Amino acid sequence: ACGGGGGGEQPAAGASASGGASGAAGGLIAVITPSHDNPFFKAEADAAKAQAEKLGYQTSVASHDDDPNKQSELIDAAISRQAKAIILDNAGADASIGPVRKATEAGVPVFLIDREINATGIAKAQIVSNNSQGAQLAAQSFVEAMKSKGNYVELVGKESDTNASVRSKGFADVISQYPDMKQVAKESANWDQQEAFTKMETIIQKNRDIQGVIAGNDTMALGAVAALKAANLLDKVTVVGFDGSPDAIAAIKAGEMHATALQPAALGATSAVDQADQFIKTGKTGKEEKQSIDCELVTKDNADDFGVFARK
Amino acid sequence: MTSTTSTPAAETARPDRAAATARRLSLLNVAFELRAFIALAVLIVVFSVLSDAFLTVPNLITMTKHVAINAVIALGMLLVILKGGIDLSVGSIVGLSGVVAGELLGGLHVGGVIAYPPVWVVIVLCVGVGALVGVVNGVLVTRFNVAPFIATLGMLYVARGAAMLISDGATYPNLAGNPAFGNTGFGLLGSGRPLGLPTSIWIMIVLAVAVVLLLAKSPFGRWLYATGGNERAADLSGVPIRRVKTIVYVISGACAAVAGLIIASELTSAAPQAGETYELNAIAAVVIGGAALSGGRGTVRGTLVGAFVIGFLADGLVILGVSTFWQILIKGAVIILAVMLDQGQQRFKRRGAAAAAVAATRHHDQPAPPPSVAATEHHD
Amino acid sequence: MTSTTSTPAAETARPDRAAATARRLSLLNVAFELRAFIALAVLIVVFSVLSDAFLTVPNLITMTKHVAINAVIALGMLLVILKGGIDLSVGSIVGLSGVVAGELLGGLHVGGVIAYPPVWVVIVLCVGVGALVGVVNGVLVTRFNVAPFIATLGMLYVARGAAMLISDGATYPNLAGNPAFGNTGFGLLGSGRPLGLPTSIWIMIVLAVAVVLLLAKSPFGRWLYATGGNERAADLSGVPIRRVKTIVYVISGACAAVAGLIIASELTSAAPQAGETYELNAIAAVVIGGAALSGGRGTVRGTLVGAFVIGFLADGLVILGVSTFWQILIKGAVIILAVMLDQGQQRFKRRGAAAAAVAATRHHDQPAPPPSVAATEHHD
Amino acid sequence: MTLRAREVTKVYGGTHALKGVDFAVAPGRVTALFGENGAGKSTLMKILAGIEQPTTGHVELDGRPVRLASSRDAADQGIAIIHQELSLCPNLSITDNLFLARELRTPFGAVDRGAQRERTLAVLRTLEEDLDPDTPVADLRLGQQQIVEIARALLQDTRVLIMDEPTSALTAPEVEVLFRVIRDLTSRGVAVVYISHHLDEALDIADDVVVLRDGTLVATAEAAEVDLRWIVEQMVGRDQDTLFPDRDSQAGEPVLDLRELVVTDPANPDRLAVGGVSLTLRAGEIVGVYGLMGSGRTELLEALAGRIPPASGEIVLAGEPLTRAGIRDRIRRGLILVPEDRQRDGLVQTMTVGENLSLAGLYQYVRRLFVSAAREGAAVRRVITDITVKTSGAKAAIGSLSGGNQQKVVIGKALLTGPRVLLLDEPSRGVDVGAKADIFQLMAVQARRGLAVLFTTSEAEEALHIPDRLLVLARGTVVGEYRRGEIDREELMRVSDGATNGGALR
Ligand SMILES: Nc1ncnc2c1ncn2[C@@H]1O[C@H](COP(=O)(O)OP(=O)(O)OP(=O)(O)O)[C@@H](O)[C@H]1O
Ligand SMILES: Nc1ncnc2c1ncn2[C@@H]1O[C@H](COP(=O)(O)OP(=O)(O)OP(=O)(O)O)[C@@H](O)[C@H]1O
Ligand SMILES: O[C@@H]1[C@H](O)[C@H](O)CO[C@H]1O
Ligand SMILES: [Mg+2]
Ligand SMILES: [Mg+2]
Repeated sequence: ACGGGGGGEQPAAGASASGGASGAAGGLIAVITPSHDNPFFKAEADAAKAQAEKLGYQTSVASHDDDPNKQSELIDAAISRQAKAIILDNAGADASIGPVRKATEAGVPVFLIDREINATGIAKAQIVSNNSQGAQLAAQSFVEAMKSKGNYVELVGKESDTNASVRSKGFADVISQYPDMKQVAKESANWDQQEAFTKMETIIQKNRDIQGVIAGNDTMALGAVAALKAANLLDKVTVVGFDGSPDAIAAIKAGEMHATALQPAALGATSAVDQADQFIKTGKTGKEEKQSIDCELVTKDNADDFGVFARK
Repeated sequence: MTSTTSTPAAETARPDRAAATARRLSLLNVAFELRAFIALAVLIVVFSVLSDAFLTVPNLITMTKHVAINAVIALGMLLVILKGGIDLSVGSIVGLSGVVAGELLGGLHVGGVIAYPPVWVVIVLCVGVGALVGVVNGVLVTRFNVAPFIATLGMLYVARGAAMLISDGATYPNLAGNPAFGNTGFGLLGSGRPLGLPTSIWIMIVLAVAVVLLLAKSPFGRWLYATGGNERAADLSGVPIRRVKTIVYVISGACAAVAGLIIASELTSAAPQAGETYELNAIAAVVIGGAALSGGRGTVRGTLVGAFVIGFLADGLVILGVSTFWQILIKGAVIILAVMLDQGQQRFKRRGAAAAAVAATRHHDQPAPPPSVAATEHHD
Repeated sequence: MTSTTSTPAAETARPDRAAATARRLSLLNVAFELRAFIALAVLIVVFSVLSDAFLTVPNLITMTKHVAINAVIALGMLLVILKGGIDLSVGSIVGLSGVVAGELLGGLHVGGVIAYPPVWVVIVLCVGVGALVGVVNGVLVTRFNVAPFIATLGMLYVARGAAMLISDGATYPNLAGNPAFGNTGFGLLGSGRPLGLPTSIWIMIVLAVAVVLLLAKSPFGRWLYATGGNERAADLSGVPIRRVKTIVYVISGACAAVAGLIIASELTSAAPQAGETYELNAIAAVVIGGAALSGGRGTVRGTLVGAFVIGFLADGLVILGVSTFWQILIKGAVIILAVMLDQGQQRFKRRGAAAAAVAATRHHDQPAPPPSVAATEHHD
Repeated sequence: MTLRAREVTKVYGGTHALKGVDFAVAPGRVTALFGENGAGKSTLMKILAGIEQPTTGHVELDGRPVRLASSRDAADQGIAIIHQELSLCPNLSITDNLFLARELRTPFGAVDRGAQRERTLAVLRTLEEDLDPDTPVADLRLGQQQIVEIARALLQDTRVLIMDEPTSALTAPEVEVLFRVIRDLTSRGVAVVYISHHLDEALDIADDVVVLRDGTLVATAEAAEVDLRWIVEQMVGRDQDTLFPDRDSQAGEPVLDLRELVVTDPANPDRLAVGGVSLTLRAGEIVGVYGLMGSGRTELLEALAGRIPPASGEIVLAGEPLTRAGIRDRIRRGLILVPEDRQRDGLVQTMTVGENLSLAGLYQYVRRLFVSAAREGAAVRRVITDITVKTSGAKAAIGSLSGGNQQKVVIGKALLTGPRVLLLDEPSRGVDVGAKADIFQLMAVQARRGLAVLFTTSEAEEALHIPDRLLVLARGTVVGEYRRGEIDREELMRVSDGATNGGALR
């Protein structure tokens, strides 16, 4: 499960894509996601790419680094290349509406994964984890592990991503029912591990009397784990994350994290490609636009059942 | 490095030497811009060969549209660099300008009532905000003698923080306006296509022409080149150098604000973190276009070519399906190579000229060479 | 920045009067040179008043640990800035260094076999990679005459691209090593606490002492100040300026790599995009610490204080629960204010000196200026 | 109109550039202003031209006090100045420079290039200079640039024209043209102030004479009533003969040999700065190199020091070839240069007196990787007393010293490397009388200790009195070589003109 395996992969991808627009294959599918430093997005992109190639498409994989303008340019490029479809994990629920519409109007269907946009009827599909349900699962497990009481910290994701607020709300919906659960700090760490680490270290200084940390995603949860470990607090603190990344699952197995809500990223991406294929061939996806996939709770008890963002 | 105040060395440098250096440079100016053109031509040829999708009119238009955003910022940056400064705050101004547009289009709460300013007012105010950041930059540089790098670095954070605070970190979702409020039309800036070309391209063209006129025709243009070429001389000649310096930051801020408006309009939404690191792209365009970071040298033409090189490179690599990672690396390499090429050229030229000069002594008709020179003939 | 600006007042003013003036001036001088200290003290007092959690030993240690990362980069940056350059590539080197560590700890595929280098080898190699980027920067600047800003801007992209390519954009999740492979212990760099202080603080201290020695005691230090103060004069005095310039980039690259290792070790994971925009923090620390971007002026003490100002500010605002957005804005304002203070100081000094000199003239036993007729006897 | 400075004092940092000076110019007359380097001539002129503000005192125009806050203000009052240091923008054309900040405009507000060009042509014609107005100033040689400076002043509608060393780079015919122009101006009532170190030339054109010494106005007279000798006496304040120490040449073994050294002008590779110079320098000998501006002295010395690579030729130090060695190597082997421009090439302004002094010889004090503060301090203190640097101590900021003492520091730095050959490029430039004498004394002392000294000078008196042997350089070649006393002033002028050797180089 070491991350460095793919070093030689890129040139191959470049070569496969540059083989002329009208290869024997069924055309180009563009996969655009946020930066791959979060394994979630990498898994998503890898799954989409694999599935598309399996179905005979060329692929191009690119990352918009959460810059809406760069996303817009990547979409322009896909349109220029007369892509058959775009699989998109977008750079902002509002900022992505325009570009998605632009692609659609240019005849390139867009299939959204992971994050929704604040508009319907433009994208062909919005396949999103049930973030609210997942958050509630995670929060429930969090509360149980903390025996319904104690001080906890919440690390929130990037403001521009609706998932951040949806999850935060999901956490609150559950936790607020327990009067002895007290939130002592709520900080944004922008989905980022290093930022979560530094912020957590500082929060600990403000208040060492912490029994729980609940984070909007696993990268931040792992940052918190590193900080808690350094402060020798980890064995007293329950950490819960979101995503179900392999790293988080490893941490759960090692007893460093309590739980995470696994989003079946691979499933979402694969299904988006399938629907794109369907649409290309028939003009219909055969599905509703908004589709939600339920998350699964991963704890020490069932950790062995899960692989890379999917049940084994 | 790019401090406004010249270093003691530069100040005391004898004009004759400085002059000769500048002469060498002006000779090379042509070759210079030519090289940026060549780089661009090479890019276009390579990409055209590798992909059918590249050299199509729609794609060229699309790419130019992408170029336009950087070009608009770079034109402002060019002015700042011509005077020997640098403006790191432009990226943040891009974000701030969009946010202000978002806020204004969402309506102003004035004493219980909500007023919806028309789009043109919004645009003017946004550009004004960019200009205002420029004023602060200018004042810091001219009145408080803060080095441009530091002043604009500080403003990079201040303007970004302001954008975040105004928007509370959130994206303004809908800048389309509302017919009922009479504030529709903002989207046209991004999606309009007067005469078949996207508005942003027109903006780039108009701005480029304006800057060309400013530099070539107006007294201000002379003053700016003079200030960048020899600030002390300009000052002694009565050029209002403080005003010149302030104005370039104001224009740069305004240009960045325009770029922010274009982006917001294209996306019909405005994110406060838009424009991060755009300052680097703009600086790169100006420098690839042959401008000197030390000031006094640079052209609109070169800057535009520089922006095209960067933009076409990025888009071309995407079209070829080259991975984002290679794109980053290649971009860095191209920036370095472009500037290295220039240095190589100069060195080559110098060496050639030196050889020629030595050769010339030999063939020069020297009437009665004095004793100690007689042996000059040996040299080849 | 030992006595960079002249205090010429003392020269011509009469001893009694002058002494008093000079003493007053030099007292103020100290106060001003301590301005970064004062800024830090103000921060500490304000935060201590506002939060009980601030002024506790564990919190000070934690904050210092956070400061250490920036301080380590800033110490390298200080050297580059002392020579009058700038290094924009350090942030990317942070990422690259972590990635290389991740790759090496994951094992090297050597002809079908996987070799696991021990941690010390990994560390040496990572620092070597940072130094190598520095060598490239240095060569570009010294051999190809590429402006430092551009050379290191290019390398910012190249190094980041390389980090992305090596890691394929992914994070290395587990740098803990494996006892079976004999490559454990990497985490100690981040989580170890020799003598009760985190390793990174020790690294900062050792590095700071080393740089102090380098600057104050070694010929290299003198060469560096000379090169930054007046490159031409240094050259003519036999200072190997090219070597000096190259070495500072190498040290800067190595320092950034160390910072990258600390971060990776703390997280026991390495992300290729780690360190983005860290160059700006490092530059800010150096400049707040009183260094001049034009070179020749700056101290280790100042740089450390600058790093503490930035770090304590950031952490203190988090402890107070100030929003991220205000944090950004305040940071920019603090950078600008700190440097403005510096300018104010210098202006003040100059004014003071002139005033003292005039006072001295007035009371000097000077022959009345001769009327404009031929009269020459006054002077001896 | 009359322009008058009243009780003007100017203080720079700790330097008193002017001490209560009264000075007036009269319409229709040329006032020549004399004074040694640093006497305060330029400072006084800058105050009259609004560039500097007096620390105390004021400026009067037609009897009324005025505040000239900028050069702009002064220009509006009809006061124009030609600066001693060229102040042109190399990246702009002649026309652009002439009209900088006073552009002619079309009705639309654009720069009226046509009109500017015409007027440029006209003024260049007056100055009998055949130049294309669109040429970038960078492409002009020094003298031509100076003409552009003059033209710029002429273009303004001036009542007072201040010329601070307008002719330092001009040829004799160009000076004649300038004098004609000046006469024409005065005949129309313009007041002219003329400053030049070519004393006879200045006396030639002057109606009135004013002498400054040490920031004080020491004499005024009608030009017709005074002679050169009087002027020099007023300037120097003592008999100039004491400037030059008496000495006997004690030339020993040859130490430095150069053969056929050819150096291209680093700033302009199309031109040879040194066109094949051969020379032998002996221990204990002082050799002077005299030449006009641009004769290639600096390039010769810089090539010797390793600053610029020679195009061809050979340099041998004590029997060993040196041609390929770097500066550092040459210093260690005993050859070092005291550069012409001490601010630009000699001093590190951000360092102390002591640090500057020890910089070039630092390697001698290194013990186990570190510089031994004790050894360094001892050496620095020794040299400060040795060469009488007036300073509060080794820790003083270099900027706190007077120009002459700064120059001594640069020389002291060179001496601390223990050289066998000392090269000095115009060591007396910009230093006051006392320091000048000290410096020549110092050179003599070092030569007596066996050092070979090669120095350049632009001043005929120095060239005639100081060196044991004098080389005259013109356009990069040696046009004459003389022992002391073998040549007089007139002959020197004639030879150094270079006209005699017909312009070997372009
Ligand atoms: N900007 C300045 N800062 C500090 N000192 C200055 C400055 N300008 C002039 N001085 C000092 O003032 C004194 C007078 O200088 P000034 O330039 O007026 O002399 P000058 O008579 O024109 O000499 P020269 O013949 O060399 O041109 C000198 O000691 C000089 O060092
Ligand atoms: N005729 C000329 N054509 C081109 N450049 C010239 C000409 N005359 C002088 N220069 C420039 O001006 C400089 C001359 O300056 P300066 O006279 O101070 O020193 P120099 O030529 O090095 O020799 P010297 O010290 O003998 O005067 C030269 O280096 C050269 O760059
Ligand atoms: O759903 C994704 C993942 O949770 C990721 O960790 C951060 O971005 C969100 O949009
Ligand atoms: Mg003068
Ligand atoms: Mg010279």
